[in-house]
Amino acid sequence: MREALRRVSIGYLVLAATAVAYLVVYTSRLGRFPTSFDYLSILNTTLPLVFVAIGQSLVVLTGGIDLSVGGMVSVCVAVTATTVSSSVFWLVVVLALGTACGALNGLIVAYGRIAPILTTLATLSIFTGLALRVMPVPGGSIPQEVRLVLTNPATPTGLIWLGLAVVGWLVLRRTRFGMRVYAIGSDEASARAVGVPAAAVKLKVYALSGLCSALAAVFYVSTTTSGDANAGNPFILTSIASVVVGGVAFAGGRGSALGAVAGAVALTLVIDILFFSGIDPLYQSLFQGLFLVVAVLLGTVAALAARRRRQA
Amino acid sequence: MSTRRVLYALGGTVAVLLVGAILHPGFASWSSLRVMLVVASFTGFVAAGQMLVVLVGGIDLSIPWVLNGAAIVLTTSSLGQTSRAPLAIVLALGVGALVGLGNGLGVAWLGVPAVVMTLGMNGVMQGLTLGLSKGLTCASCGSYAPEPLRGLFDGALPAQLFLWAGVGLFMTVLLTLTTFGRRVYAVGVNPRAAFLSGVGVRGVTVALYTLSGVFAALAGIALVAYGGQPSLGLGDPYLFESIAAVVVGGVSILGGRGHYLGVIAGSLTLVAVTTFLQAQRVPEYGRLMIYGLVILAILFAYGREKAHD
Amino acid sequence: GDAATPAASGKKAGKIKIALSNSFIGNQWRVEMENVYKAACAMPPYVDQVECSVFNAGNDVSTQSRQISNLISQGVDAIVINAASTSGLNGVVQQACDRGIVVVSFDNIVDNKCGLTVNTDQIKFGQQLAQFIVDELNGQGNVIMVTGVAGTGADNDRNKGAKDVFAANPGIKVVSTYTGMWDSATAQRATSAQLPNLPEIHGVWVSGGTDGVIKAFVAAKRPMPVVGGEAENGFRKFMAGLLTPKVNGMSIGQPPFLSVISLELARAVVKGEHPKESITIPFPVATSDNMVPGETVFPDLPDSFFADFTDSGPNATVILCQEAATDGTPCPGKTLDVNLGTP
Amino acid sequence: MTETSSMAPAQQESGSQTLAVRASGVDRAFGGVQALRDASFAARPGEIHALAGENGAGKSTLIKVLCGLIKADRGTVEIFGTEVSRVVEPAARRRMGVATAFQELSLLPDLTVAENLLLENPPRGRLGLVKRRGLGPAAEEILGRYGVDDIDPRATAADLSVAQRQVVELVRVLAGEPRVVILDEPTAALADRQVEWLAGHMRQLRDAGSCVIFTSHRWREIEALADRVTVFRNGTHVATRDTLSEAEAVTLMSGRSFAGAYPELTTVPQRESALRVKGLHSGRLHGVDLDLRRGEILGVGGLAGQGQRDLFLTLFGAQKARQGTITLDGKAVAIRSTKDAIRAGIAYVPEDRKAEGLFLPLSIRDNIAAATLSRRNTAGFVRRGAERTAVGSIVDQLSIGKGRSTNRAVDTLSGGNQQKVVMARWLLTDARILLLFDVTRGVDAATKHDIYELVGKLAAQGRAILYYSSETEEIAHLCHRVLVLREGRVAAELAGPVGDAERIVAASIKENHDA
Ligand SMILES: Nc1ncnc2c1ncn2[C@@H]1O[C@H](COP(=O)(O)OP(=O)(O)OP(=O)(O)O)[C@@H](O)[C@H]1O
Ligand SMILES: Nc1ncnc2c1ncn2[C@@H]1O[C@H](COP(=O)(O)OP(=O)(O)OP(=O)(O)O)[C@@H](O)[C@H]1O
Ligand SMILES: [Mg+2]
Ligand SMILES: [Mg+2]
Repeated sequence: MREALRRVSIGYLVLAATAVAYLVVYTSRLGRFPTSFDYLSILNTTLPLVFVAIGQSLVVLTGGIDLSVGGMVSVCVAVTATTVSSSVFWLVVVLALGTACGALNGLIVAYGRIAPILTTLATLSIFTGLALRVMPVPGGSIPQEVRLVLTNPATPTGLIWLGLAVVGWLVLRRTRFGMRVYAIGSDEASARAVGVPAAAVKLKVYALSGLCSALAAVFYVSTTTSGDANAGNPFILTSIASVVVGGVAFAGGRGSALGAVAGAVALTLVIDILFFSGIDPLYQSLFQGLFLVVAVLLGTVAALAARRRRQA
Repeated sequence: MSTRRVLYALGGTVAVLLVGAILHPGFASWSSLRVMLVVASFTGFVAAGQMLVVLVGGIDLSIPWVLNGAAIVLTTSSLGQTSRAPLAIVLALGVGALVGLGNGLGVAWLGVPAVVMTLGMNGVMQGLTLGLSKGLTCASCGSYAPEPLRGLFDGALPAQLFLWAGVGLFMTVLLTLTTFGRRVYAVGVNPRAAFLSGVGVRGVTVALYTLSGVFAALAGIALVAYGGQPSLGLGDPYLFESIAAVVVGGVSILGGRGHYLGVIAGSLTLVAVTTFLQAQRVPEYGRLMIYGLVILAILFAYGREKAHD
Repeated sequence: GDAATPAASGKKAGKIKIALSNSFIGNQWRVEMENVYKAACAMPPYVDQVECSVFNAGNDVSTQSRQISNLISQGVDAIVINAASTSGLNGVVQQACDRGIVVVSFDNIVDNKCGLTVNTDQIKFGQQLAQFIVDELNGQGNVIMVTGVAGTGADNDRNKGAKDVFAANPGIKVVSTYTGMWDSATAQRATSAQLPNLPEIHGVWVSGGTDGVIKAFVAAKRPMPVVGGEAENGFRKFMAGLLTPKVNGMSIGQPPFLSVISLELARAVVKGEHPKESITIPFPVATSDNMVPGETVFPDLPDSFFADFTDSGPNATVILCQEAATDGTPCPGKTLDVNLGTP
Repeated sequence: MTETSSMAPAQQESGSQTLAVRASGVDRAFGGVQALRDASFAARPGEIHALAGENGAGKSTLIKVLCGLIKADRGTVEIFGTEVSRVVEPAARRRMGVATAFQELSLLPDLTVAENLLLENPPRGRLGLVKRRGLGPAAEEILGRYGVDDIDPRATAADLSVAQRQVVELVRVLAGEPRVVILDEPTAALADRQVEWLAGHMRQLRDAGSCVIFTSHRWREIEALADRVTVFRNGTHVATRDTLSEAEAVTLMSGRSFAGAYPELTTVPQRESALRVKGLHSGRLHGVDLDLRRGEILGVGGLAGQGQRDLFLTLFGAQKARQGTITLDGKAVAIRSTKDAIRAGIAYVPEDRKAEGLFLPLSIRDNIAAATLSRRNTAGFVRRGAERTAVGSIVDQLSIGKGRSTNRAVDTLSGGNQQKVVMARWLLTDARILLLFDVTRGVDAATKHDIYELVGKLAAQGRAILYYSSETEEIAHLCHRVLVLREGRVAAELAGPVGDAERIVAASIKENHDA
């Protein structure tokens, strides 16, 4: 676990480094420190990615991957934006819908024995189609009250939700379910052999990922105030990037959702850093690509160094 | 074991074509089939590279912009002149190889997970392509792909199909008859054991990623030849499609198992499904959903992992 | 917390600050749109009055809203937006409006009513092209529709306009509808694959990727139908007879210079020279009979190039040179006149 | 309990007191391999029941069926009289009191020892949440209860030695105080001292009324421990006895009679040195010198984890040396990769054949040819004819797979045959120096004997062999000379054949009795 702690701390390190870089470029550009406006808007725009990244990290911890988060977010965004203005009760339906989509993935992966990347590649297409069916044109809305509670642009209500997400993870980590997630990711066959009900746990993990996507969708609609059937697409790769930057091992079993949260925030800050450093927009993706590789490389090097130190 | 999966993949293609022919007469006619084969060949090229890296448990997410970059290099360096075509082709393939090499080195030597390395590389290539070309696919030129290249698609039996057959032959020979092929499967099945048997695991990995870059570039060249000129975003459709073709073709995503023949079948199946759904005038949302369901059905038919027991 | 709103603290007496926030740069149209924007900024009167900046967001709503937030922090006077999602930026745009920043969106516009828009009538786009096809075919014939990216407003509107027209003409049979994703290569592949299964086609309606559709017909050696499509230079080369066969068609484009008009609108509103009103501009329309090399078609530019980067004719909204679109460099010795029409 | 019978136990004991475990008529196939056919087995509470049989006899498969890891194709399984055949879920069996230590260990590599031990029953705090701070102390307490004090509960399982992992695995199983304990080759990776430790706990459980089932290929362990023995052959029950002599057992297991454990050491090493190592530092090695002569079998003894593995891996180029020189046939060489080593004529046969040796889904031929591909390479192509000939002859020589096609996937072979496949790969290299690392681990008596003879033959051919085994007895009998490693250094050198394993053990622990 100390090994895991060390790996996780890479995500925090990257976050710290990007935060410092952000402060430096911001102040050197504008001649003052960021204001509460900046912090709030960072917080609110990151929230959807934070939730998707938490869900993605759970799946990656079991050694899987969830490409369908894009589709699940899209469906849930479509449903949220079209229904919630009529009754807030629909929020519950949205969360249930996301969970159900995730559970479908889980069923196929755990009981259908189809590799996660393939399952979710197929369901991505299905969920995206569903989103288009629900919402052929962008639009919809969300009640102002919901917005004020979830992502208030004037007060940091977002912190409460972020805090709840963190606490949720810490609690989960301290359940037997949480331990089993790591066990499966570490070695599924062995985990089964020592009595971990692997299929049931995976089902739950994918369902949780769906729930996280639904939460992300709700926050997305809340920040943007309306919906779009293609809203989820960018989350596929950004959530994977967050998880990776956050130090979760792709093979599973190592890392933490908190790392992924740190990774998500760091990725958001990178956008701001590139913005304020005045990089030619044509080259922007170059730097984002480099950031990804370098961040992970640092993680690998640090892990290697840790291993060396321990063996010596 | 994996030869059986190739048969399943071929069976899947035949089944899709049969269903199509029954519901939509003329769907499986030669003229229709020929076009589908041509369209599938692009996926087939890209999937060749994707398959190679999947065989060693990797994945290549850099395909879209490697393809696009190579396509742009082809037109900007050939300027449409036949005499410069060979040089341009070499340059375009060289770009693919170089990026693939970068991916391979990152994965094999630096230990960066394949997903990250290639995802990052995709961004790097996108930035470089846009930045260096200033977004113009062919800097202030109206030139087309050189004439010989455009001829790839002429005739009743287009040369492109022979090119694809050539790729198929190359892949099959490479993987089944050469010592390199043996090493690939060994690395894919058990890298530690391969290393302890004196297989240069890193070298093999680097070579495979390099080849994947080359195949992406080849697809870029073919697409430019097909459309005459490149456009930005040319490669975007081929990322998920190449992965889908590989698995529908019966290659195990866990590595070590699969043959290119299956991937050919997989590419054709995907194109046939899309074509069929569009011919049936299924709306876009329905098309996406059915496409996903078909892939799932195929996976259930022969893409399942071994039971844990 | 800083008491002063960022917008107020950022305001200076001299130049006004106008930023372009573009959702992504992955296609030719966006490149041209940015280029003409940059060119305009380098030409009088903008070069003296406006401090321009350009940002791209990788087609990701949250990236774009981060950038707009940062622009708010920077204290710009106006933001010109081509949005990653018509709905996705409503929240942050509201925040900009609340701080007195002028927001002008174009092409993929922002829903939020507090911002201004410069746009074209997409329903009319679909109608006009469809009507052209109907007229050329004398209301009789088989037509295919090649649509754009599903789930976007523009695609929906264009299709709706076209469908209405086709439906009103019982002699017209829409025999196939499929997506070309507004991409020539995709449109070409999809059309190639469909053609063997289709009867003779008399008319083609294309939302985007027109040259690809035509190339597919050529490759299949099918008789060339009447084509109503976008403003790709490749399409126009066919229309002008620069490529064979000569195509009878109508080309309407979403003009890249929308960005320049938006720039002008933003400038004029900030300066108080123009009321805070959205504007709709007419589409530049070209038909096979009025092709002029160097003006509506460019033999030396790529097929994927959008040939409507400049308006033409006596009532032109704005006239730009080729370098502006290809390199983003200013047109030689010229003050840029943008005609916003009479409010 | 005196009756002896070769009747199927299920019939034999029906109606008697409740059985702890009973399987009858069990079939189970893997692909084309029929691992169990009409197999029966029964064990009572309060006994230690050994399950014996050659490699591939179906012992592990039966155990997996018993503990609910895999499904039987046919047949019934009862636990304390309750039919459980339908529920295939180890967790469900655990709740019935069945705990199993598997042959291929089932520790979770990324979890700590503490987490591994307490995964299914962690200490809870308020709200029923796991007390993560309590994990370490709780695990320490459990390990302490079993007298294990050399394993840090906070260490990650992947960082433990094989023996340590085995111990943790065993503690995990024992600590649940299960009513049925199944141990599949628990001693394969244990040193003698640890075997004693395990035996004590097995007896304790038995005396407390639990049913203890175990498998082993070491007859003396079965003899010492088991109250009853069941013999399997070819997936079927052959006999269950209270007492059984080794000779009888071997006859029952292999269907042929078979005598003598270790072949005589008839060869004499040559004079020339094949491999000389000076001041080698690597991993846990802190300055090892050795001189291996041609035709010599040099044993490497010592307690587990004294750097033996580091020595072998470093000599084979799979691990970097910090310091030291290696001389081959009098010439100093630098071995930086496994490729270098192979080119220099060194071969390494690993202990863990599944993880380090085999390409399970690939054919026997591909597996055997893997290290010599470049020898049959023309312009990049495999010379398939030559390959078939070369593989064919070595397969015949080692009698692998009973003459069936070499196109069969290796995972259809029994463990012993799989081990021979790995040996065959290295014999094809014509290596002059063979590094044999615990190659008889988990290999049945007959195959072991084959391997001993093979080792002798190889030495007679003039090859130099460095030999490590977790069974000290083997080293004592097979080797011309034995180096005893302690704390990364050569602590003693004994002339062989040592004969008495106790001498090696004594040299291993001299001066430092709790090492
Ligand atoms: N997962 C599997 N897939 C294919 N074949 C298998 C599998 N597991 C076991 N077998 C085969 O079933 C037969 C019985 O194997 P099992 O492991 O039960 O033997 P065993 O008696 O435990 O042998 P050992 O003493 O070597 O452990 C062997 O031929 C083996 O190769
Ligand atoms: N498996 C373990 N064995 C022994 N001690 C442990 C173990 N896990 C945690 N501890 C100790 O308990 C304390 C609390 O650990 P903590 O709850 O932070 O675990 P963690 O691994 O960081 O969880 P997370 O993955 O959620 O970040 C630490 O000081 C650590 O030393
Ligand atoms: Mg922690
Ligand atoms: Mg066994």
